[in-house]
Amino acid sequence: MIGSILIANRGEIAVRVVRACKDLGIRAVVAYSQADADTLAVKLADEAVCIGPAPTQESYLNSKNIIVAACLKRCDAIHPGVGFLSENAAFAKAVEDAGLIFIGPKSETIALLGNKVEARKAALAAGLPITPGSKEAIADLADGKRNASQIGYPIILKASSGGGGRGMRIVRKESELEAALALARKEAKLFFGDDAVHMERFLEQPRHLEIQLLSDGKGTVLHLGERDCSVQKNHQKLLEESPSPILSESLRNAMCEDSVRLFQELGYRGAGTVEYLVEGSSYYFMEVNARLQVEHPVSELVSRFDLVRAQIEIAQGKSLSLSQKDVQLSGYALECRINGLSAGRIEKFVMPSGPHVRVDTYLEAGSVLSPYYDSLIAKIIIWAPSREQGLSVMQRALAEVEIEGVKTNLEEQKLLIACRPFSSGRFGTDLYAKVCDQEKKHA
Amino acid sequence: MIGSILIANRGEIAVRVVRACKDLGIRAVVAYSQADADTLAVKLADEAVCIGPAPTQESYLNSKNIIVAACLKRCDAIHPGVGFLSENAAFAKAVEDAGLIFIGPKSETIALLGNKVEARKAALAAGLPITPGSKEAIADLADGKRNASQIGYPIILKASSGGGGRGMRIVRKESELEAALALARKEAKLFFGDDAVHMERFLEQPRHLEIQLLSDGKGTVLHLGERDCSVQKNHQKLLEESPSPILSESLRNAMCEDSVRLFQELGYRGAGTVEYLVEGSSYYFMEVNARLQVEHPVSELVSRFDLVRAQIEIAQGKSLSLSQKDVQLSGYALECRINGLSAGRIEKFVMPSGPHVRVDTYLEAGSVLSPYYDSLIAKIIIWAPSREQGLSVMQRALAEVEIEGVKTNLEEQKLLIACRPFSSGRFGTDLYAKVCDQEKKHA
Amino acid sequence: MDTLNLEQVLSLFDNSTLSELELSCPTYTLKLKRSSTEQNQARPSAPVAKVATAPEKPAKAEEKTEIITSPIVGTFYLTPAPDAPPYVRVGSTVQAKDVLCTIEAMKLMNQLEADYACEIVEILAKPESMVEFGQPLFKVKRI
Amino acid sequence: MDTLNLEQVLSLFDNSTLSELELSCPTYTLKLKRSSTEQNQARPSAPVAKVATAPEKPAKAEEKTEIITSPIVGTFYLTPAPDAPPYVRVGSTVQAKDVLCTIEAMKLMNQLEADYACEIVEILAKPESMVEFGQPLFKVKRI
Repeated sequence: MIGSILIANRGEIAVRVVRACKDLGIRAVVAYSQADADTLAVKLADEAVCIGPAPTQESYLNSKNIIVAACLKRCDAIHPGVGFLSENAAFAKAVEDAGLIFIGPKSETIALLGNKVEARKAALAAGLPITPGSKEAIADLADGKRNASQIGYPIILKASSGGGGRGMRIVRKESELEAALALARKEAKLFFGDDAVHMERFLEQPRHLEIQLLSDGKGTVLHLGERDCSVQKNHQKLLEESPSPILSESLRNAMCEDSVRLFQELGYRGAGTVEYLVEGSSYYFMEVNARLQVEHPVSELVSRFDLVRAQIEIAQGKSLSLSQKDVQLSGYALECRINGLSAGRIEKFVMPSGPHVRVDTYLEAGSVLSPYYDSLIAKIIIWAPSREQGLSVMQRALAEVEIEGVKTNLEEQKLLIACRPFSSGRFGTDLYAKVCDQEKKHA
Repeated sequence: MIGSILIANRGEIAVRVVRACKDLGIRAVVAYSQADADTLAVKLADEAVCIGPAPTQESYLNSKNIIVAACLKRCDAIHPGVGFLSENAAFAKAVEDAGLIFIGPKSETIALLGNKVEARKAALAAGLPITPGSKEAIADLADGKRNASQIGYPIILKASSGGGGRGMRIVRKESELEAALALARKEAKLFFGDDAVHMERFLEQPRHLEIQLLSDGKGTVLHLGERDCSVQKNHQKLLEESPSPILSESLRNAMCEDSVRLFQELGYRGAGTVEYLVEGSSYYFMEVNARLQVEHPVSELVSRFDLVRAQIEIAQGKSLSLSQKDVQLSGYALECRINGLSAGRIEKFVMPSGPHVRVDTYLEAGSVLSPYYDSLIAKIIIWAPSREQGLSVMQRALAEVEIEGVKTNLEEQKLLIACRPFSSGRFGTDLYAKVCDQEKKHA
Repeated sequence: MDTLNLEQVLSLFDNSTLSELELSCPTYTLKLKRSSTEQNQARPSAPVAKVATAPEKPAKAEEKTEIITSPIVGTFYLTPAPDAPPYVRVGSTVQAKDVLCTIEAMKLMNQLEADYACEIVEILAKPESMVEFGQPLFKVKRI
Repeated sequence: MDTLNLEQVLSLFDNSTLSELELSCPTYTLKLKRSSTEQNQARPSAPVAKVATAPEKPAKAEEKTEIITSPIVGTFYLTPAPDAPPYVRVGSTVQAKDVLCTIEAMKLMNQLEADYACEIVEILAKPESMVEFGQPLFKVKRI
């Protein structure tokens, strides 16, 4: 049994994990940087340990201080939250080696899925459709040309150890390949310390969908349906919804079944997500996020599962006692991320409340939005019986928000929720550019 | 179709109705007293009309100003909220006569149910068990003695036009009857302008349960299960939960079926509640609340129905398209009322948020808790898969509350949620006295 | 300035246009602040230096006016009938119990009477428009 | 400007378009602020007057101490081994690079060295207890 958890994260996600600990009667110890001493996670936690100065490299990425803090605070487990060390196989291994429970997949699973080439191989082996592309890292230009002509242009070069849009290059014809390959290698080396790149078919207008899974590592894998995360700005998700307005029942079933099978073959343990690109009636495996995701509340509201609670219970060795037919997905959920566009002291902070609305945040009036970390201010998540009602509820909720002292994307989000393409459900990943950049031009 | 609603209420319930209007795309006009000019309902509404000074008699009970405001603001309907004019048949009639829609039952239904003797007759006629008692008002002392000996002591005398604990007298033996009857008549006359009293068996340790119903007035009546409201202080509800921890499946079914039948016989239109006293495996009809109730979110969380939205849709003449089997009651919900114990400016106001928690309030830091109106500050409502988990979640939520500037019952509510009798589910309506008054003695 | 000459500092502050002044030394901390209402008022000339100032004009006694507000919700009319002349105009003087206007509510014309004799200084509500409870209708001066 | 001529500063400020002014010297700290409404108005120059100030007394030099904090999370030890004498005691003086304590983290004994020669004024952490990043360990005085 887990009696105490060290939470190696910050912001709203640290608060989320603290709340799950409280609900389970588990002592929550928050590891924080000096910049975060006054934040809500520290305030709500049973105990807190300062693990370093503001820069993430010396605090939230400082494995050693985090593990020592967990040991000296007599914690049984570490919850890595999202981002930071949550998908770092070496950290997971070090946590295990220190005799602690890592709340997440086994370190081997993280290591395998962290390598894009290996992950694609695993997906292929499990029978998942992948975008046509090189299975292996590109050896040289000749190899690249051969692969590209098989796949068909446009192709995209990706860092094999990468993620988050870095080290990616789109190549539309063979004459551009040499320069692009050199550049992609250079960036891959720079950002991820590994210059291996592979090649995939580039989809011009795909939707980003992901399947949420829960797996006990003992043979039971459940899916909680999909999240449609197609509204993005520079590869950062802005709005996430479930169910997707464009997914047919047969496509949904196929994607969910594929995802469950992949997790079964991986012997996956914990919560995780399989990401897909969908174009027309085809879908392609993209990657596995071997951790909790920022947008997890969307799935919590349609399934009424508590994903963080489930993560902790699975880490305790509890088997999932339910089967897929016990998972009732009902209604519609939508998450809107309110991001800061500037750092500073928040003078006024009014969040919506009342029926159908959930707010996950760590800020209040007087808090400082730190320049050191990501700019997520709050997640506003709504549930309604239908998408149409849900969009109304979200508009009502956003209208209640008041944030003064820092600039935010609130007005942009209001525009997106209210725009015709979004309400119709027919839009691509360029929606933000079309709606918000247009607006700026007119302003 | 209703395009605009005048909301003739204040506080959190006015905010609740404003939000439902926004969700439905209906223009919300709030009628407010001078004391409430700066409250959230006024701020969130599309428009607002001042209908009188602070005293309720001249504002929230001023039918004429309210109806004129609705007409001049071109509203189609009036939502009376809870309390105030919500169960006033003459008001409902005046609204109808002014050509407006009253969002609630027909005025005749309200008139019938507002008379306790008539309501008991209707319940009897529909085959509901009622506490043994006089069907008619007590004629004189001899009639009282005859009735009391048939019923068996202890008995309780109640004002036939009354409610809310006023004009009630418990009589434990015949020798006390004469004095008690005179006093009860005097109080009934004083409070309700009608000295008619009737007599019922007095139950020493009953539970207060109520069945939530939705009826379209066209033959379809749905129930959303029960709420257990047994934790009270001076007849004021403090905690409400669903499902009840003491109700057997067979008793629940019988109570729900009886309630549905009663509403069918009444031709009831709108949302309403049938209240029962439960002792052992017996239940007795008490009264019908022909309106929305403060604790309605409890049923909203277990059923995922939006009761205020449903009220408005029914008032528009929409039929309920669902049948009882489509109503899925799942998990557990609990509401905790945070009440002010003093009036004044609220200096600090932090409400809980995050997973499983809903907050309905109308206050924020800097607001004034008015001495003119009831003291409800906020309703904190949680949902969890089970009662055990729910109590944990509520404790976590209450621990996040910070209110400075006015005294509240927060600490008492924390005591109640955490106490052994409440978590066991085995307690009576004297729980508050046992737990909180005890605590005060020790303090 | 080791010895704080408070009088002098106050005098300097008074003659300046500052709204705040903070001064610290190892011995003293001094904070001066002028409220926003006061800083706009004329201040008596400082004793430090001779300043030629015109004698202060006596404050012109402001004419006291009062506001008559609507006692109900309804539609505001200045005339008893569409073509009739108004009950009052700006500049009219009325006696107590004289009718000022009618406010229609539920088809009833409610006549609003003056509580005291007064002159109508300004009509504040728009004729034939809705008025709320407490809404200002007339600015008047008692006579 | 060792002797603060307050009058002159105020006069300069008054005639400037500044809204705030802060001035510090070893002896004084001065803050001036002008509210936004007035700062745009034309002001007459302040009347000049002679201010007599006493010669400044030298500020008494406070003993400057510094805090050495923990650079890592770990367990704080004052001795290299259980029975060994402590690296330092209150009153000890150490040279740069001298060891002050060890902090154990993951079975590794990390020796914390002094950055500069100093005297130990106070030991702030409890031996054999956990210390966080940034936690004060020693109060020292440079020598």
